[in-house]
Amino acid sequence: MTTAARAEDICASPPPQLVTMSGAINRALRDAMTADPDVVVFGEDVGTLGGVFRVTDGISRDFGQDRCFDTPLAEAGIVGFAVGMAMAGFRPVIEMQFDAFAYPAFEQIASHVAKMRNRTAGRINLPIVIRIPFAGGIGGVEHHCDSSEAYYAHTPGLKVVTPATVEDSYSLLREAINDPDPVVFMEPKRLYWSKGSIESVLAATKFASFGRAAVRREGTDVTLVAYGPSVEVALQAALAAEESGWSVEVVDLRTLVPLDDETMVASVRKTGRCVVVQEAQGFAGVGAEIAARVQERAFHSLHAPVLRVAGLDIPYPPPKLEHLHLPDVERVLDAIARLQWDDDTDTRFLPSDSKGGAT
Amino acid sequence: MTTAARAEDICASPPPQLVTMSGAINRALRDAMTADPDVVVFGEDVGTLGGVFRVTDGISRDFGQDRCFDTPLAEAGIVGFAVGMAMAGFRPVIEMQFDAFAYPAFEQIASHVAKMRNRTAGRINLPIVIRIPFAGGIGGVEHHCDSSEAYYAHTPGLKVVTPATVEDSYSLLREAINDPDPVVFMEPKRLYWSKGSIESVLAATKFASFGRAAVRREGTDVTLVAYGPSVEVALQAALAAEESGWSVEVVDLRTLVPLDDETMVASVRKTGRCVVVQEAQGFAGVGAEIAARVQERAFHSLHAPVLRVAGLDIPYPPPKLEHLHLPDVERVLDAIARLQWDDDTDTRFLPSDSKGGAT
Amino acid sequence: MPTPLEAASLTTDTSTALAQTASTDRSFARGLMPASMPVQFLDDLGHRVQVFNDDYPEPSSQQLVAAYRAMVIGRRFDIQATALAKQGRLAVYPPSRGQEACQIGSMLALSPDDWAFPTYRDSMALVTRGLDPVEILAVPHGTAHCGYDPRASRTAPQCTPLATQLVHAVGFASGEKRKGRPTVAMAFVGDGGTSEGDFHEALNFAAVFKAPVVFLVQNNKYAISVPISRQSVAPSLGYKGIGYGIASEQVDGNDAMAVLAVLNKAVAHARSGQGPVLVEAHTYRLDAHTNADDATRYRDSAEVEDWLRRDPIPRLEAWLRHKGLIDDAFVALVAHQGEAFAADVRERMAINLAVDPMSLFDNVFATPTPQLLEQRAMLEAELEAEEASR
Amino acid sequence: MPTPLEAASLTTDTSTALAQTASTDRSFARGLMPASMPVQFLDDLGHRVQVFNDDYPEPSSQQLVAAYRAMVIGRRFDIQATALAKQGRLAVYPPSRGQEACQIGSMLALSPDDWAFPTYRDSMALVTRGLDPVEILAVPHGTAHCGYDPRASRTAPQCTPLATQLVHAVGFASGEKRKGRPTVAMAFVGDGGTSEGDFHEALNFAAVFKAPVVFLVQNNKYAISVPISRQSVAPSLGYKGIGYGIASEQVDGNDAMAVLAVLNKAVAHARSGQGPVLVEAHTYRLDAHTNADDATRYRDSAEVEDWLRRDPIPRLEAWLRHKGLIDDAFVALVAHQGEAFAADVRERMAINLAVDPMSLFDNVFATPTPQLLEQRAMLEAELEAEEASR
Ligand SMILES: Cc1ncc(C[n+]2csc(CCOP(=O)(O)OP(=O)(O)O)c2C)c(N)n1
Ligand SMILES: Cc1ncc(C[n+]2csc(CCOP(=O)(O)OP(=O)(O)O)c2C)c(N)n1
Ligand SMILES: [Mg+2]
Ligand SMILES: [Mg+2]
Repeated sequence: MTTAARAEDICASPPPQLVTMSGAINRALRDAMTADPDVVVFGEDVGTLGGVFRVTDGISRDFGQDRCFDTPLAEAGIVGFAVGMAMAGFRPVIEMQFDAFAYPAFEQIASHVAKMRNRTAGRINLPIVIRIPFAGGIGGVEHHCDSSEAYYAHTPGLKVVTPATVEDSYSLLREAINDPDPVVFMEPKRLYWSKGSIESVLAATKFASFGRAAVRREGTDVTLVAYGPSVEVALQAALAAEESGWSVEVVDLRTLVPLDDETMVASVRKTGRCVVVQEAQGFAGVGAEIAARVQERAFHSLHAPVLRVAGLDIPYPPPKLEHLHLPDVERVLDAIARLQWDDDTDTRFLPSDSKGGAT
Repeated sequence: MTTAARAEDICASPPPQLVTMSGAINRALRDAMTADPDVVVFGEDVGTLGGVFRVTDGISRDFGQDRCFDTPLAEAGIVGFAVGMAMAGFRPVIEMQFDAFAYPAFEQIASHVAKMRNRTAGRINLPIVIRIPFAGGIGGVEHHCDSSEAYYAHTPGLKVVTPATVEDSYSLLREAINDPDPVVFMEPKRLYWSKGSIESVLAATKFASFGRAAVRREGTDVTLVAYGPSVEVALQAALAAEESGWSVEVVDLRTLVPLDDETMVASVRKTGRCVVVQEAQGFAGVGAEIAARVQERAFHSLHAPVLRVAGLDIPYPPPKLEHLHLPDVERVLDAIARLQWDDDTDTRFLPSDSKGGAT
Repeated sequence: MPTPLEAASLTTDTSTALAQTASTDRSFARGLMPASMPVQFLDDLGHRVQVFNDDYPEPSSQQLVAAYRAMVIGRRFDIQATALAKQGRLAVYPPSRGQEACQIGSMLALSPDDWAFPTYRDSMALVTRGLDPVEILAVPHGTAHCGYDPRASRTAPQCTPLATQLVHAVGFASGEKRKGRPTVAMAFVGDGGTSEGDFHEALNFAAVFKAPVVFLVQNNKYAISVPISRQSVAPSLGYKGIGYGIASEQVDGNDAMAVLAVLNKAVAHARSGQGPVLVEAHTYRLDAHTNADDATRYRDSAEVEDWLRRDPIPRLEAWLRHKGLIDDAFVALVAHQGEAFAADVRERMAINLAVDPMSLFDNVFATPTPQLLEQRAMLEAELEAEEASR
Repeated sequence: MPTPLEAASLTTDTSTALAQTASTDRSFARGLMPASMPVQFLDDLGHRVQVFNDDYPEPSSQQLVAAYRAMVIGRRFDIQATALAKQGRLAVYPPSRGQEACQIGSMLALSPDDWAFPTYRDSMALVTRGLDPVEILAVPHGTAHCGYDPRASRTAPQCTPLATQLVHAVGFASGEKRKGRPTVAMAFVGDGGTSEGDFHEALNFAAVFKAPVVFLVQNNKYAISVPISRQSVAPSLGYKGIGYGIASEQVDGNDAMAVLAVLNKAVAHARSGQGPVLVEAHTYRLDAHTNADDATRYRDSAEVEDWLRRDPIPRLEAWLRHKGLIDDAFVALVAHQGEAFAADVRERMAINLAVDPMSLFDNVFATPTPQLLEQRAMLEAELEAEEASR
């Protein structure tokens, strides 16, 4: 085995091996567990089964029931148990089975996980990672497709991370586990089967830093700010927009808290226009924060208002209608088109009686 | 009795009787219970004690234990019980004792209360009012001062209401109880003891409509958009700003969902400048939504970015420090001053290494 | 059956010292405790076991024959739905094969005016209640969050967030009682669901408000992959009732006669104003959690084989044949009815129902907010543009 | 004391049929059940009652004398804090007068390396643990969310959201066990708190993971205004344990000797690896919920009078005097120590501690985010401007 491995090392640049995002996360968990005996994984069905998305596949078998185990079926219990385990010196990485099934733990997350360091003046910190498969696009039924990131991002004391690439899913999770503070790690379900190489990050000595957005594509006319499952939509829209002659820059935020104001604002200062793309219902979501911030900080660079393309303000719809709810390339292109390239205010969707303006 | 009442009617305009906000809410509950036998009130300590803020004072005594009663101490249970009672034909008005103590009920609120009508294609509606005393400014200890409105406003299917005046507390609550849908009714704790007259709304045949903001003060130079406990701060700031020569308009949103885009945007179209004031931590809060919306809809009227004055992005601090966290008149005035009356971008608080602009 | 809860009410107006506990000797506690072994009427082969609990009258022949028929049709439906899921006609289906005695018994014990508060797994129960199977399958079909009319069918939407609907059942039953209506609510939960805080709160609210609810725990031994031994180390889930002052029982959940006997009595108990009842039914999920699940990852086939020998259908069939209540002809007839039922489901599920896109906005609120009207206008414009470009 | 939970582990590897319930006869259940009457050693007058439970060895004289002393000082502290609240020096204070036997007993039963997970009301317990009273009072004083160092004092922050810290205690105890450390966690909850879902989840996790936790329910008969009769209709809160497979007991919570005897054994049980224990202590909150509360709204003075006769302090004093373990001189000495303790608290609370405004940003995260740094800069500028304008 060792010899074989060495032989591989010697071979000059083999084609990069592709792994799925769920595989990359599995690998990150394993590597973190190997690096630090205090890292433990638990939750519902994460042991023998390997999780409903197989993200923890084989970990219980390979690391033993002490390091990766099933708990009773109670999310507040799981999070509260993690708080206690962290107080005893562990670094728990816990799984909430689906987005909406983290809600029973909301009190534990908002009132304890987020606040323990602050409450104890730094004497008790909670290095807990709460993994939440989130968002839709996989034909899931109700309660299995919520985009819940804004609830956490709005809660001071939580870091909120959402990878958009396979590489980032590995790198950001390693960083999350190393982080001394609680991290809500939101995994876009529909990307679990997406493929990429993690070889360069495996070799890296440092993981992706929190609070550093990535410019996924450079452009000069308009900036698309996106995160998690929406980055792919933004990139596709950018490609399509190119055909219409627009040069589109795509910023992937990677971490919502901390937020990389700098990269985002620098991009908009350059392009002068901005559309935020998020899958979550738009009202009072993270996209609102981004829009508010961009206009606060780059006001004089803006040629048009910052627009948002978001999920509709409705409960997640049944599978046969989800495509109408989810931001897609068309909707992003339409927003780009509305960026007042001709300097007119868009009133098309305003209620007819308000088109006149004032009340 | 009847004669006495008549005599009163005849007397020409007696001075308006002042009541506290908690008294006005008590009166609204009583009047709603009298008007509709299906209205029931329950929660923790709302019966014999009359609630920790005495909002339900005497109701159990006067309407009986069947109409106003204490439950076991379990918030998810209270909300879930209300769902069932509503299914059986009641209109429950329930109390969460304090903001942070509604979190245990988050799953019931987000996954059921908000979604039952939608889930059942309109066959089951839930006319539930969830009363939540919220926000700080009363020297309360941790968990008793959270501003949690954004969690609800971001959840499709919930109406979110927050009165800023005694009159509105009566009128909006009556409307909330009449509403066929669930309403999260957020009562600013620090206003419980504020005084006002409700006589005109008692006489009114219609209550305050949801989705209609109120212009609390007219002005021409800048619009302050506020709600709940922050309206008073905005009004004081407006008064102070007058001394500096600024004419300030103050818009009280009253309901966050539905939101009155029209009034808000019409005001900004007129004034050309806007500051949003909210007590909640700013990040991804309702203020972000307002800022995003205002610049989306009134971009060409804006002479400066929409600024936000919000609570700091920290867990609610201990009482001795809360004054530093809460938006106050000074901070609002400072924001007004920063509205680029001289057309410069403000970089004072940006990290020093980013003052140069791009990354 | 446990004695009525008079003792519990004794405790409600004590105010001093240890008076509350003065009434709490073991004999009272015993009144709330389940039998030490699950109540059983028929053994695995369908032989009548020695009656050891006179408290449970034997269900009527009529009810037993109806149960047999409903179990056969229920199973056929379940198998059909599983097949549709395998074919991709359904996105997902959580089968309940093996749990027929619980699924059917729970419904036959109810009056038409009673309400059921089922979970995602209780589809056979809903078929037994008379709901349209195609409406039941609307959720896994992806066309609706709840395909049937809960009010017309007196059946709450099949609930996904575990144990959450138990509290609804309690509030509902309590509300019905307050309105003077004799409705009973049958609330379903799995072994895994009993670990959730909502289970606890529901039981306590029910006890305190003496709500006419029957809590039926279908202990099918697994919560997805997690076996009951990792879910609880209590002597039995039925032993949870005493902690709330709730009369409790445990029953062989693969013995339809026993399930009916216990639930008939539990429903009567609740209806008579004596408060809630907790029943644990010991049964087994023969199939995987859903078609998306791979049960071989966490259990071996020997275990499943073992439970196949306790199949509730042949068990009741043997007894009914032995008593001369059914014969070959009847068995054949019921099998035929099952096939017809399945064929109907197959046929009607083959049609792709159109779902109105604008329905997205219809029921968020009674009246859409201005914000929703704008979004509606946007979608309408998009769809028109799409239509035009075709 | 209940027998060890061997029986519970019997159930963990069953896989077939009713095997799980085969071991669940009443005799096993009885092994987990509390005594039918609360364990009592001393009656209201301090006379030794007939021993009816040989399982609980009498606490040592030394422990009893220490308990007496700690109860006197604890009460004096509590009265002082109540006075400070009335004077407005504290924003709010939740007194525990009347609950001294529980508060002190719980702490004396622990080893120094054990951890406590208290609620807002358990301040006397923390005084007994040796925490600085001024640090304890930092929360009601408004200067901190937790004034003491939880690690140094092995005491979690006094918890406000009810029952939520019970799960922390379970995770912590389980973690300590996994690390091979013999730590026991004492987790506190009130009668009202037992209704929360977190109580349920904590008990179940503790049982399943055999965590060394002692759950102490101080049933002081009220949750703010709500009497226990509206909180639960269970025979006793101690009866909740069996539903989780947890050994349970109930004890006269105003009898320090009984509380110590039961908790000594419970801690030993947990430490020996036999899993958690649930203890319900029947006691009474003599004062209002907090100084902001008006208890006359929901209870009459006769009830309070009645409980004053069961005051834990004279009760133990009478017994210790009777046994010749303490005398007038000792009683006077302890009273004096109590006064000195109170005087020290009074004095030190008179000083207004400055709280560093910039501390607002120090512990949101280990390293402040850029967003927090901006806000910090803003506040700094504001304070400088304010300073300059003075
Ligand atoms: C609150 C919540 N957490 C997690 C889930 C995901 N989930 C769906 S079914 C299931 C297992 C439930 O087991 P059990 O209660 O025994 O019912 P069964 O599926 O065996 O009928 C889980 C964990 C959920 N639906 N709701
Ligand atoms: C989750 C939650 N809900 C509500 C409250 C408000 N509250 C504080 S103390 C209390 C009563 C608690 O009663 P109990 O558990 O009996 O403890 P005691 O105060 O009697 O010691 C309530 C309702 C809270 N702190 N946490
Ligand atoms: Mg199960
Ligand atoms: Mg109490």
